Amino acid sequence: MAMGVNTLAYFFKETARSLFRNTWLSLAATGTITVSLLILGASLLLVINTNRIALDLEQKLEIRVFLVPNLASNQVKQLEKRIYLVPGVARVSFVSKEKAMEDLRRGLGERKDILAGIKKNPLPDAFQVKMARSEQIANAAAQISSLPGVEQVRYGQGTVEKLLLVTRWMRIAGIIIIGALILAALFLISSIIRLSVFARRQEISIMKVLGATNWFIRTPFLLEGVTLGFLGSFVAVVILYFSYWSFVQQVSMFVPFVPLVADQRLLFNLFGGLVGLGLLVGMVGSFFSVRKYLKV
Amino acid sequence: MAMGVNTLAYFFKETARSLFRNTWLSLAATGTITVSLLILGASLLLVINTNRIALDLEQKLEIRVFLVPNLASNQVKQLEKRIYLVPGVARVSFVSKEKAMEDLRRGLGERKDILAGIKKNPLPDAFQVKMARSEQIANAAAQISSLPGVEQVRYGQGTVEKLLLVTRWMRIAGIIIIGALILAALFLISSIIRLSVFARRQEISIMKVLGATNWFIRTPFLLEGVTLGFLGSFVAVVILYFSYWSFVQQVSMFVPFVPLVADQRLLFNLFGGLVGLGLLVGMVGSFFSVRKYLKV
Amino acid sequence: MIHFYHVSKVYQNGVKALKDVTMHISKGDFLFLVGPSGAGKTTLTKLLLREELPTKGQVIFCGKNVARLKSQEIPLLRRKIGVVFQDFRLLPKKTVYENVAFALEVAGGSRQIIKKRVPEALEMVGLADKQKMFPSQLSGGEQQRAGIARAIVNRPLLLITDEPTGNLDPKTSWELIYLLQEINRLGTTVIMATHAWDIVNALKKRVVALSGGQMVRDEKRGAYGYGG
Amino acid sequence: MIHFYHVSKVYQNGVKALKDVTMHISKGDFLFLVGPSGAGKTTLTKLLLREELPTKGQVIFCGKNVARLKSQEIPLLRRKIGVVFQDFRLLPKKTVYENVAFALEVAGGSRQIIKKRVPEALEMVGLADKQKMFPSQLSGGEQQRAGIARAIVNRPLLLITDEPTGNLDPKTSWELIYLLQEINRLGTTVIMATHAWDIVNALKKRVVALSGGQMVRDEKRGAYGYGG
Ligand SMILES: Nc1ncnc2c1ncn2[C@@H]1O[C@H](COP(=O)(O)OP(=O)(O)OP(=O)(O)O)[C@@H](O)[C@H]1O
Ligand SMILES: Nc1ncnc2c1ncn2[C@@H]1O[C@H](COP(=O)(O)OP(=O)(O)OP(=O)(O)O)[C@@H](O)[C@H]1O
Ligand SMILES: [Mg+2]
Ligand SMILES: [Mg+2]
Repeated sequence: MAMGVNTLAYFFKETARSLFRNTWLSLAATGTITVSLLILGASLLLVINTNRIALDLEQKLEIRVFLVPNLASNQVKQLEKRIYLVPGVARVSFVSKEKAMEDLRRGLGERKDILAGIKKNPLPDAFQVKMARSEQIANAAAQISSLPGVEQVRYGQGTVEKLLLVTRWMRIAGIIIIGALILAALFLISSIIRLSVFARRQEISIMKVLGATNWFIRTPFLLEGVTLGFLGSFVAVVILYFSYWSFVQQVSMFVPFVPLVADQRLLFNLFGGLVGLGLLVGMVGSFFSVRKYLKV
Repeated sequence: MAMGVNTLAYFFKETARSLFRNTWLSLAATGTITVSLLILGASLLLVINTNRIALDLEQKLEIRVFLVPNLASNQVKQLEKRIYLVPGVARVSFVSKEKAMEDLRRGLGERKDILAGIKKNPLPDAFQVKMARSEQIANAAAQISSLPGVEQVRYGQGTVEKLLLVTRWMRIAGIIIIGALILAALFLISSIIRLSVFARRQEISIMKVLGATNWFIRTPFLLEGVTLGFLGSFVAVVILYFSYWSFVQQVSMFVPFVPLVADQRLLFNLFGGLVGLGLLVGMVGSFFSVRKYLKV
Repeated sequence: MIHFYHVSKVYQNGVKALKDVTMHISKGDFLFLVGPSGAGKTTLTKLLLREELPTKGQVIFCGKNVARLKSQEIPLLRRKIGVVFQDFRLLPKKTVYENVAFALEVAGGSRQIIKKRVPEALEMVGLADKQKMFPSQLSGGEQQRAGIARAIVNRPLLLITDEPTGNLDPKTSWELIYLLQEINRLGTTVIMATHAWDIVNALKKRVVALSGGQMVRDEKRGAYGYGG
Repeated sequence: MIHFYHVSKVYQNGVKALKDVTMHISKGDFLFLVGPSGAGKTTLTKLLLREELPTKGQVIFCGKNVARLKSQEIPLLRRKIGVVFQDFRLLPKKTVYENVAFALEVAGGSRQIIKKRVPEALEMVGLADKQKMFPSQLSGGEQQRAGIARAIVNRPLLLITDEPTGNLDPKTSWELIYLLQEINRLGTTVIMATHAWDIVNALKKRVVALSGGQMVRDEKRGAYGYGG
C-alpha cells in the first residue's frame, strides 16, 4: 500500500487518541496482558528452577565399581579406559581400598569403634563413575559390570530409579503445564482484545462506509494492539524481574543449598520472549478481531 | 422490593434472551472464568500435593536417643515416659543394642564381613522417637538430651534443618502464589464482565430513562453473571476433576511412591469452593459493573 | 402540572442551552415547542425527565421539584412520562414488540396487559407487521414510529415527543398528529418539539418558542415562528 | 452516470424493499427521492454505496457494476460518493472537526487540504463554533449538519442526502437547500431522499417516487406525491 506522510501521521495520532479516549478499555486490556504473562512467566521460572534442582540432584548420582582383588596396575588402567568408553560416562576416578576404609570410618562417625577389632582391610579397590546423562545410569552399570576385572557394580539401585522417574515426570508435567498456560494466555488476551474491538464495531462499520480501506481502519487498531501488548508485557516483566530477584536473594539467604537459576542471559531471553509474545498476541489479536467487523 | 410474578418471569426471560443474543460475549466471559479457575484450581492442587509430599517426608523424620550403658529396666521405663512428655513427641519405641547390630549388619549389606572380627557388641541401647510436629524436632532433641540416662541424641542434624526450611518455604510460597492467583482470577473475570457490560452501556442508559429502577436493570445482569459464573466454573471443575484423576492414576502407576491427595472430601470442598468463587465473582462483578452505568 | 421557574442550563463545556425560562403547563395542554436548531428544546425535555439537572431555577412536576427527587422517586417520575426521543433510543437487542413491551414491564405491567396493549399500540402507528424485527432492520420512519408506540403504550400522564415527524412522510405525520390529539383528548398532556411549521400552523394550539436558549414567545393559539 | 436495471432487493428476513426498479441518473442531475415511510428510499442509496447487494438486477455507477467490484475497488467507489445518513453515523469518539476531517483522511488528503477545507465546510453548515464538541454534546439538528459537512467536504462526484432536513428548522433547511443547489451547480450530482413536500414542490426538480418498493413516478419537473 502506498502511504503518504499524512496517512502515517494520521495512524499515530489516531492510535494515541484511541488509547486515551478509551482509557478504561486500554487499562483492562493492559491489565489482562500483564496478569496472563505474569502467570505464564512465573510458571516458566518455576518449571526452569524445578528442572535445575532435579538436574542438580541427578548430577550427584554416581556408579561405584568394585574391582576383583589384587588386580595388576596395568589391568586397572585398562579397565579405566574401557569404562570411559561406556556410553553416557562423564568422569571416572579411582578409589583405593585404603581411601574407602577412611571414608567408611568417617561415615560411621562416633561409632567407628566398631571397626577397631579389624586388622586386615576387607574393602575392595573401586572406581567412582559420574554420568553425563543420568537416564543411562542403569544401562551403563549393566555394561560396566560385564567388563573383566569388575567384581560388582553399585549405584543406589531402586532409589536412583525412583529419583529419575520423578524428575522425568516433572519435566513432562512442566512442558504440559507451560503449553496449557500459553494457550490460556492466548485465550485471555485475545478475548479482551476482541471484546474491546467489539465495543467499537459500530465505528469500524461507519469508517468502512465512508470509503476507508481495510488497512486504513486496521492499522490504528494494530498499533493499539502492539502498544497494549508492549505495555502489558513490559509491566509483567518488570514485576517478574524484581520479584524473582528478591526471591532468589531470600532463597540464597535462608535456604542457600537450593540451587536457583540466576543466569542473566537465560532470564534475559525468557523476559524478552514474554514481551515478544505480548506484542505478537496484541497485534495478531487486533488483526483478527478487526477483520471480523470489516466485512461490511 | 415488592416483586410480582410478572417481574420475576421478566427477569428469567430477559436473562436467557441476553445470554443467547450476545452469544459472543457469553462465550468470552464463560471461557475467561473457566481458564482463570482452571489455573487457580490446578495451582491449588499443586500446592496441596506439594504440602502433602513435604508432610510425608517430614513424617519420616525421627530422633534416635542413645542410652547410657547398663541402664536398669525401670530406669528405661522412666525415661520412656519422660520422653513422651516432651512437647511434639508422638511415638517412642525401644531399640535394643542387639536389634541395632542386626540393622547395621543389614545396612552394610555385602560388606558385612567388616563386622566379622567384632566379638562384643559396641552399640548402645536406644529409643526411636517420632514427632507429631516436625518443626519441633530440634527443640525436642535438645530437651531429650538433657534427660537423665541419655548419652547422646541424633536426628540427622543439618539435613533435617535443610528439609524443614525447604518445606516451610514451600508452604509460604504456596500461600503467596494462591493469594496472587486469586487476585488475578478476580481481575480477569471482573474485567471481562465489566467489558461485556460496557459494550451494553447504551442499553442500560436507555432503560434508566424509560423509568426502570436500578434493581430492574441490574437483576438480569446479576442473573447473567451468576449463570456465566456457574457455567464457567462448572466447566473448569469438570476439566480439573477428570485431568486430576487421570493424573493421580498415572502417578500411582508410574511413580507409586509419590503420595498424592486423593481424599474425596477434600477435593469436593475444593471444587465446591471454586464453583462458589465463580458464582460470587460473576454476581459481584456484574453488580459493580452495572452500577457504574446506572448513574444517569 | 408543570412549572419552570427561571430555569437556566449551562452544560459542562460552557454552552448555555437555556436562559431564565419561566413557563407553566396545565394538565391537558397540547403544546408545540418550536425554535431553531440548537435553541434548547431537547434540553428542556431532558430537564423534565431529570436526565439533566437545571443549573439555576426550579422544574416542578406534579407539585414536586424534579431536581430534589430522591433516587428511588426518579423511576416513578419517568414512568409517568412517555417520551419519543429525537434519536429514537430503541434497545438494539430487542425486537419492536419487546421494545414496546419494555415500557410496560418497567412499570410492572401484568402479562395480560402487555399482550393486549402492545399490539394495540403497534397497530396505531402502523407497525403491526414489523413487530418481530429488530431496530436495525427498520427504516428511519419505522424506527420513529416504534419509539412513538413505546411512548404511548403505558398511557402516560405527560407525553413528550421530540421531533416525532422528522422521518415521516406527510400522510403518516398527519395520522400521528390525529393520534396525539386523540390521546390529548383522553387527558394526557402533550408537549411536541417540532420544526413542522405546516402542522403547527394548521392546528392553532399553544406555541412556545425558544431561540438561543431564551423563551421568545408563548401564545395560546399560535402559529410557527420564533421572531428574529 | 448511474443506472438501475430491474433492481430488486429482498432482505434476509424476506422483506421486499425494492421491486424491479429501472432508473437512470445523469451527471449533474438534482433528484428528489420521495415515498412513504418504508418505501425503499434508504435501501436504494445503500445499493449505490454497496452497503447492500441487489437480489436481482444491476446497479451501474460510472460504467461499473457495483455488485461486481473487487474488494479493493469498494473504498474508491465510496470516496466518490458523499452521504448524509438518515441516522447521521458520526464517529462518537471523534469531535465534530475530526469527524469531518476523517472523510478527507480516508482519501489520503494532505494536512493543508484538511486545514483549509474542514473549517470551510463547518462554516457552510453553521457549525464553526461547535467544532471541538463530541457528537453526544450536539443537538439533533447540529448532528445532522455535522453529517452534511462531512459529506460535502471532499467534493464528491455524487452527493446522497437521506432526509437531511428531518431535524432542521425551516430557515436552516432552506439554507441547506441553497447550499446543495450551489454544490449541484458546480457539477456534483445530488440525490435527496426526503419527506419535505414544501421543498420538493418549490424547487420543481426531477422527482422519483417509490411506494412499497416500486417506482411509481419519475418526472422531470415534478411535485411531491407518490400516487395511491
Ligand atoms: N450534553 C451536552 N453537552 C454540551 N452541550 C450540549 C449538550 N447537549 C446539548 N448541548 C448544546 O446545547 C444547545 C441546545 O441543545 P438542544 O439539544 O436542547 O437543542 P434543540 O433545540 O433540541 O435543537 P434541535 O432542534 O437541533 O434538536 C446546543 O447548542 C447544543 O450544542
Ligand atoms: N437490514 C434490514 N433487514 C430487513 N429489513 C429491512 C432492513 N432495512 C430495511 N428493511 C425493510 O425494508 C423496507 C424499506 O426500508 P427503507 O429503509 O429503504 O425505507 P425508507 O424508504 O428509507 O423509509 P423511511 O422514509 O422511513 O426512512 C422497510 O420495510 C424496512 O422494514
Ligand atoms: Mg433537539
Ligand atoms: Mg430511510
